[in-house]
Amino acid sequence: MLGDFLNPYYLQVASFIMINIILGLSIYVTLSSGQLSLGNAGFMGIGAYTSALLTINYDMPIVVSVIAGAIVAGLVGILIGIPSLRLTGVYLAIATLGFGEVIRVFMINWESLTKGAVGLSGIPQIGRELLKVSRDAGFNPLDIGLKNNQYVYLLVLIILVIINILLIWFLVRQNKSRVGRAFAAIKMDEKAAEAMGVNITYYKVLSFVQGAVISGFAGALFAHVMGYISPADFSYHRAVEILIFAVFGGSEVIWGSIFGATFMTLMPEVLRFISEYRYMIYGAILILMMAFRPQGIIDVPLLQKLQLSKRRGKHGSKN
Amino acid sequence: MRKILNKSFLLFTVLLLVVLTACSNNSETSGKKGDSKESGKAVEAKIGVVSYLTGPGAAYGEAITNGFNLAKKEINAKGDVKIDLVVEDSAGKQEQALSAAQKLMSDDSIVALLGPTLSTEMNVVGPEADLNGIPIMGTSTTAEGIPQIGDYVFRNSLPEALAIPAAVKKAVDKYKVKKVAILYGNDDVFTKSGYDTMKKTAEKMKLDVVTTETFQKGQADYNAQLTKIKGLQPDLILCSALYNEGAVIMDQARKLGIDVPFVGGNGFNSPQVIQIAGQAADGLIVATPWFGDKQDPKVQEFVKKYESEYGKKPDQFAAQAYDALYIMAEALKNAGEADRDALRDSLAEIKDFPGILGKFSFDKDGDVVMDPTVLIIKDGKFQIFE
Amino acid sequence: MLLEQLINGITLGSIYAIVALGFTLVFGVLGIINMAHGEIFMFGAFVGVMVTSTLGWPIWMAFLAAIIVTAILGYMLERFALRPLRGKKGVSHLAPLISTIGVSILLENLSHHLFGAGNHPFKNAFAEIHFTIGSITIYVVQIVIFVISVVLMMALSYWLSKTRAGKALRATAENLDTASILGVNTRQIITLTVVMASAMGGIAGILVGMAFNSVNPQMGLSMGLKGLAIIILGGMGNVKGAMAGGLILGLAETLIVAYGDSGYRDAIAFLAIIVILLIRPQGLFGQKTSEGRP
Amino acid sequence: MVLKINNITKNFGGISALTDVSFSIKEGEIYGLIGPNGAGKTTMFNMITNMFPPTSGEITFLDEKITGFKPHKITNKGICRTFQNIRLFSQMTVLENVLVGGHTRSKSGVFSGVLRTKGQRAEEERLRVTAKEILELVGLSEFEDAIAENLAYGQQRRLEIARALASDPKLLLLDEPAAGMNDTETADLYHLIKKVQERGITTLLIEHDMPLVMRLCDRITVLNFGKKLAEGTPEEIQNNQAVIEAYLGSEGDDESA
Repeated sequence: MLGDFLNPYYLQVASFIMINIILGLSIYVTLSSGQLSLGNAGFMGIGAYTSALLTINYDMPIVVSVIAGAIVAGLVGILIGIPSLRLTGVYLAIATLGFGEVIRVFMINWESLTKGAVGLSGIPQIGRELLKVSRDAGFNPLDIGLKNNQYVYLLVLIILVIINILLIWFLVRQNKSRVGRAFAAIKMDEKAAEAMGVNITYYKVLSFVQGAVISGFAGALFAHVMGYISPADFSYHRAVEILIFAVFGGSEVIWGSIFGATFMTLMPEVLRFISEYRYMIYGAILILMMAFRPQGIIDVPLLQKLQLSKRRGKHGSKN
Repeated sequence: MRKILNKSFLLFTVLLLVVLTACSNNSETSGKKGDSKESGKAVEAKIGVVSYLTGPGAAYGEAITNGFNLAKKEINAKGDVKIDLVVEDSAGKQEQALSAAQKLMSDDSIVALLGPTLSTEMNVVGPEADLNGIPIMGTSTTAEGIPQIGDYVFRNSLPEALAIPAAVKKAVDKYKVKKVAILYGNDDVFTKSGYDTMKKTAEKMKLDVVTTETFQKGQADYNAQLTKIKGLQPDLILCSALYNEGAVIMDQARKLGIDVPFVGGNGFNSPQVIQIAGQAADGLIVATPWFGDKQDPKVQEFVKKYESEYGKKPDQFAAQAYDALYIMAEALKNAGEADRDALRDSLAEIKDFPGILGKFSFDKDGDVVMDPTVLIIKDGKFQIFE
Repeated sequence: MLLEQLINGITLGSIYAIVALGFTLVFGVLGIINMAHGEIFMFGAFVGVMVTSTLGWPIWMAFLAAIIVTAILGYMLERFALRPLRGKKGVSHLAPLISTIGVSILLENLSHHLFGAGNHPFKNAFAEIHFTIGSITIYVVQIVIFVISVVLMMALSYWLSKTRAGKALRATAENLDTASILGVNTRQIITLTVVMASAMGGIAGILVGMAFNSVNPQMGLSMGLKGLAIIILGGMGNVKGAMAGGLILGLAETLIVAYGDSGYRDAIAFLAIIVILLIRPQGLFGQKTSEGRP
Repeated sequence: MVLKINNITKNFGGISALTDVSFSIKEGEIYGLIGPNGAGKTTMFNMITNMFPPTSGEITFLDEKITGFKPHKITNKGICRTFQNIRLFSQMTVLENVLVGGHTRSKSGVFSGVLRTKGQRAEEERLRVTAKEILELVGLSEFEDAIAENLAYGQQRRLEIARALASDPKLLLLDEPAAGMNDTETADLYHLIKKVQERGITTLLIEHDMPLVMRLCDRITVLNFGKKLAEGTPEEIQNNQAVIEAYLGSEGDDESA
């Protein structure tokens, strides 16, 4: 029976993996033009608060509010991205780090809107809202042998998987297009890219804003999956966690962030005894990765090797 | 396109793996289910515990689980009810608390949840438990609005809304307070909601709030805020802080020459304050459901047992956890069967339950009805504040 | 009241300045932002607590022990987190930043395990000595902190500009390759820099312990971020800028509490980072680089 | 005139890299820019592409003033350069490098790129065809899927030229294309530049290989210490006393350094 097969606990962990993948991709897309942003936790917070407040205060449908959250994060991204362009490398990282903290301080202090550190509770939860809708439509999850929480988290997971596939599809295609080539060119040699006629200002802001939109989007989804958010969810530690997804998995290729987010979310769940040393392990991972494999676990040569072996299996059929 | 398909296939393989592990775990727990149906008439029940066992706040979770385990031993020895505890760690994070609760809830043999430790975690776990119709009781979640989450959500921890007004009222009466200053940590849920209650209380009692100051986590220097407060000469300082910060604040305040009493919330109430601040801790007033030196044989027995078992004195978290499991056992006994819905109904009926914290009842929301004790630190010791 | 707040601000600012000196030294020579500096500072403070409170040894022993321990930490930081990245092909300039973030996370959580999450009191008779002028209470520690910060700054400036080792250091800062051609042992100089910077962090740690009687594992992060803000404010790699930036931030934070909203105290540092980077990236006291485009 | 350099001066913090230099290039010409090391040749390239703005003076391209334009805009107008110290996109394939060169000659954005609209697909196809044709021209066809940094040195130089050609320039700036090449490679380069000329592209060339310059260039400007020393046909330059002195002196310097 379907009901015995679906453990909501695992559905839920899988949902968190999906959200973390989106976050990992948000840092990947900015890195793909050679910029390191440590402000993605801040953008995530903006997306989460925007979407949560719109649903709580104005009864907006979740679909609309999530998109609004992503857009608002993107607008702030433009505001921050344009002046930040004159900063390169570590300076950009530090400025965005400062930005993230400023956002958090404002979320704490703007109490009339955000309720400060207490956070927003009672945010409509995607799955539960859908459960309501299907109940109103006369459908009871028990009819197909599912308990409420199984049904709720199954729906959440399905939605998140679809979103992830769409996002990955978007990024893979973008990578292979003119825009993706411009990002890569800027990352590899900004001056040469400029000499080849790439408008580096435009493309750097574009990739920064894409990162902001994607993290705002992830934040909005996070709010509607958790049902509760507080400023502490979007602190420096979150920014570092997102960074680890990309750095560990591999910051050069899209599959790196995906692998990193999946692995890093599963690790503390599978190895619960590790949980106590989790952050120490995080720290060690960052140091070791930089020393021995700065490009992360998954890189281009590894992918090529995988593809080669797969192709060989298919008798060398190409494309 | 094929490449994308391949990649998404990879993704699904990972997912599949996850689900597979899920199944294997499932069968494991269902195996256990069979074992516990042997003994006679006693109501047998498995209760899930979500607790903050690793990370910076692990000390809270440890005290809480100790309280549960001690109560479990005693209850099982009596024999009316047989309780089995399944403990999961939340690491103080909402995501992990939710995962842990989800893991427990999906096990049908578990009839109720105790915990999680933090109010932030309860805000996430509570609605989920309510949706799934499993009673959940917080033993340390003191923020506003927790029992109002739903019918299945209870707590036995004294909320700030009861504790702080009691302490403030006594202090105001005793010292004829007119002017107060408020100091609180604005980036922490616990201290922020404590502050909200303080503000309301001060308004209700028509106290003159001369200034409201904040501090942030990790801050070491409170001199700027305290100097400002000193200049305004309040009669009393309402300070919503966790004991770690609170103790340092009192130390720095006394050094600056501020000698008025402090009123703190639940988080400020710890013997650690005396350890950290020493003499400077004198004059701290807190309201608490728990007073270890209370001349009540039940309380003294608990303290003795706890100390011999765990090698340290119980704090309020241990005491609240201890009482909570007893309340659960009582409700299970009254319900007569290990059923989630029956347990919820009989929990709601609990009235004047005689625990080590005093007489305990739930109100219509599932919140606490009881009278707290107000304590003051004097000569380096907590004493009853008269 | 204003006078008292100014004293508070200068005390806080002096501590900030010492933390920032360590930051600026490493940046000046290596061009690396050492994100682990705050945590090394925190370890120094804990060593102070252990030595004075737990072992009951005199305060000068605490200084000595803290300097030794943080110097060792600095050496290890250089050896394991920075050296492997140096001169390696294909390593992005962001690598040292990420790797020092790794060290900071590791150290913060290590201290959770070693010392527990709570605050540790820094009990020391020396910290209690004070005198009063009118209604103002001044602690001797506050004066000591200010004096130490000024002395460290001057000693460092002198050492950099006048001594042989200091000149080698500056040569290394100018250009690693040229310096090594000129016979400077760059590896030794780099190690020396990181070790010295870390020891300064250790000193700052003890001073914080004495001044505020509060030591906890989280203080590294908040102090580290403040130190970062200060060197950006004062100009990266600029010794006098670090001192001035520290005092400015300390006073600004104190005054916003005294006359504004204490809730925004932490925002000052971060806003300063953003504003300075956007308006005057070389910092208040930094020299503009001659290149038009980086 | 394709390019007119009018009284360009560039100071770097008090040191002048170029002083009042003027020359102009006719359409279809191969124009040489020579001089000892540090004479300001590459600085002149940076002025033309506006990587750095000149301190004073003006540059016009096809009768349009281009001083102050952003570098990418200048490329868009039809000037493209190579670099003295090769600056390829080293992790990209050879083909991808050339495709980036075609950036200004294409316009698809995020959405057309992701949705693969008809126009975008046609554009990609066109870029690919052009890129392959250019790779053929420079003789790198067989390496199109190789990673750029794995190419031999001479091939990397040719790839830089291919990348620049992909931007469909009217004026091509080559910064020491023969540096580090052996005789055969240099001979190939000669033919390549000639072929480029046949396509109607004007070339401005910085080069130290004098025999190559003399064979290739229609006209030459000699720079020394940031000042224009002489201008003329290869024969005129070879017989110019000032040039000979400057070169003899500087060659002596080169050896002692």
